[in-house]
Amino acid sequence: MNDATSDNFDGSVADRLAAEALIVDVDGFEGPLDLLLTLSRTQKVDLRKISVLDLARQYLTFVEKAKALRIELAADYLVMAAWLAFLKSRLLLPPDPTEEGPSGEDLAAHLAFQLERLQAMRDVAAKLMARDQLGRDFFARGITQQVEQVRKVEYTATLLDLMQGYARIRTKDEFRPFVMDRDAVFTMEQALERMRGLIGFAGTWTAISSYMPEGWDADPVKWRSATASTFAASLELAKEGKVELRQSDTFAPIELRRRDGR
Amino acid sequence: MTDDTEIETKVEKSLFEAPPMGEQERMVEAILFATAEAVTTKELNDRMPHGADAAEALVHLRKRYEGRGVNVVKVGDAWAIRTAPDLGFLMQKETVETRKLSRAAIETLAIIAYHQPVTRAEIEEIRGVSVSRGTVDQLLEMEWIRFGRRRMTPGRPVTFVVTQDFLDHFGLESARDLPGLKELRAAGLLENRPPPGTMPNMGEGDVDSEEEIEEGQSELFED
Amino acid sequence: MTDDTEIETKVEKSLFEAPPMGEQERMVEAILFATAEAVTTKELNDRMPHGADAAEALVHLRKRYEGRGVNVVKVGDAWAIRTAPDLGFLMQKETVETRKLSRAAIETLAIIAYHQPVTRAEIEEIRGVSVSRGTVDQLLEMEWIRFGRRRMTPGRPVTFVVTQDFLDHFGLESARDLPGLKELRAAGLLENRPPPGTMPNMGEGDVDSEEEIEEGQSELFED
Repeated sequence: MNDATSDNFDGSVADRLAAEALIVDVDGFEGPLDLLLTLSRTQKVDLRKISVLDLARQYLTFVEKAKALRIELAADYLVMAAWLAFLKSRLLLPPDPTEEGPSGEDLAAHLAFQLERLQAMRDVAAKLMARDQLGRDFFARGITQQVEQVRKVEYTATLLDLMQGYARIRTKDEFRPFVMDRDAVFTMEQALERMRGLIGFAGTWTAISSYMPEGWDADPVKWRSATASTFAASLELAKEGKVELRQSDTFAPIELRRRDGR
Repeated sequence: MTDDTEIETKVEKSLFEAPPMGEQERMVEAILFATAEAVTTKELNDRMPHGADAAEALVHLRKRYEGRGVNVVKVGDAWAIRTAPDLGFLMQKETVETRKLSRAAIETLAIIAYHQPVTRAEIEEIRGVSVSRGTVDQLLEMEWIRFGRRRMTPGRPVTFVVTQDFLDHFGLESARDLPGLKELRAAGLLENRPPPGTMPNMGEGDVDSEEEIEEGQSELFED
Repeated sequence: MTDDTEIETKVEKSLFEAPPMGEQERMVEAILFATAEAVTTKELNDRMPHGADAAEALVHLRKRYEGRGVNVVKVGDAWAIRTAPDLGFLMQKETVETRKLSRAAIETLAIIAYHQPVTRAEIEEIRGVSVSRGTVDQLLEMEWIRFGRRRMTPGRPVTFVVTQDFLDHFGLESARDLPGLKELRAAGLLENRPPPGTMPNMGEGDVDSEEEIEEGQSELFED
């Protein structure tokens, strides 16, 4: 890097040379901030004391040069150039009290902060990489031993299981699967069977209640079951196309008739 | 790295003075630790500074690891650090899975317990289905049953009896303590219905099995 | 089933007689020697007999290996045995050619380590360029960074933090031990300072993120 003092306002020859050297290597920069950081080094001062105004000038000179040399700069370099031109004008012109927004000094201070922070990150990154590293300076165990997963199945049975098992075998002839006792249930199968036998005579509309089994009306539980299954059986028969159903009104008796010839 | 010169001077110096034995021990320790396979004495010497004596360092190191969680052991003509044999259990993570014994296994086990010593053919007759080899193997493996004496009938079939482990597991002092059918019925484990006449053996069978248990027991205690 | 009582008595017994500390030290030694990865205290306790205190055993073990060829080192909340760094020159054979990290990757890694938890946008703000997907992917793949909690700001962006592997690789006990961390913090260079005036939301968002950093860091430092 060529010498460039911080007070060469018009951009000395050295400054220009430095800028040109940078341009040749423009692909080597990781964005405008990186370029600014490199440029700031030419000021040879602590980053905290950097002259942002000088830096802006250096950067703009750099961009001008690049344009003159017809080097295409990525958009973000140009955005930064525009912003720095703005910053430069803010820093040079006396502050306008009517103008809103941050002052030129605030913006410059933030830029200086960004540069300092980036530099700090680079320094610690270098420190980090200079540390002793695993697999390079210190080493892990060469012969490793994996923890074996041993899966053990333990079967259990209780005395009760055993006795029930034995009881089951010794009594299997008496054994019948558990079923609900169905004395009070008139199944749909029963209803269907009964109705199939009767519908042959149902030429005219008859209430389905007349198909209820005999002797089931005494017990209300039985009656309810018989009603449900008879109704379900009627629907089944209607689905099969054996009968027609009708009901004149809600809750009116449902009537049934044989469906002829079809 | 930049240490080249440093190493060089070290090497040169070491021609005259090998590192102290304590240092050599450290070196052998680090090499044995980090190398992926056992290392021969020659290889150790090659890797250590000139003038070092790996064999001697190994003697010290080996002593240092005596009785520790890992030991320096000789593997063929090479050396390695290995887990102490008594701590092998730390390298295993045992997961125990409890599973309910299958119905077939329980029934087979019950028949053996009530009728021991009993042959496979007899078990099949009582259960009314053939007994799979796997079921018997499983019970044998669990050490709940074992082979009893051979039956002195044609073919000399093997018999099965239950083991002490079985008794322990079910908290029984002897197989004799297993409740008989009558007690099962009284306990509500059997349907409280008189056995229908179709099962003429039932009453007898009860007696039979009692007898058999007697027999089995004595066998169980004999050996 | 019936073993419940047995297990209980076992557990109870071991509550009173954990293995002697010397034995516990051997166990920790064996476990740490067996693996290349760092092992957490919890995992050690899980693998050791009930009642054992890995943390105490580690104190003894660490002392025992001081100045030896291999050392007991702390990595986050885990422990590992590593060769002494001064003996690295013996290990050329063991050196694994590590993938060369690009400058972008190294910088990104450093930013994540020092600013964690940090969002991609914040990394880009610090570096002044967009972070390529490949860079982050590479670091994730190396398991040096992982996703942290989402930031509670609009868009709920993901954050990145460094991993235990990262600490292990660079021989750091905790992220607190990162070189120069204190100085950077004192200089205010780890603050998330918003560009002045640019975005009105920034201030708000910042308060949130400050909180999260605090939280995230304490998380990292505590365990």
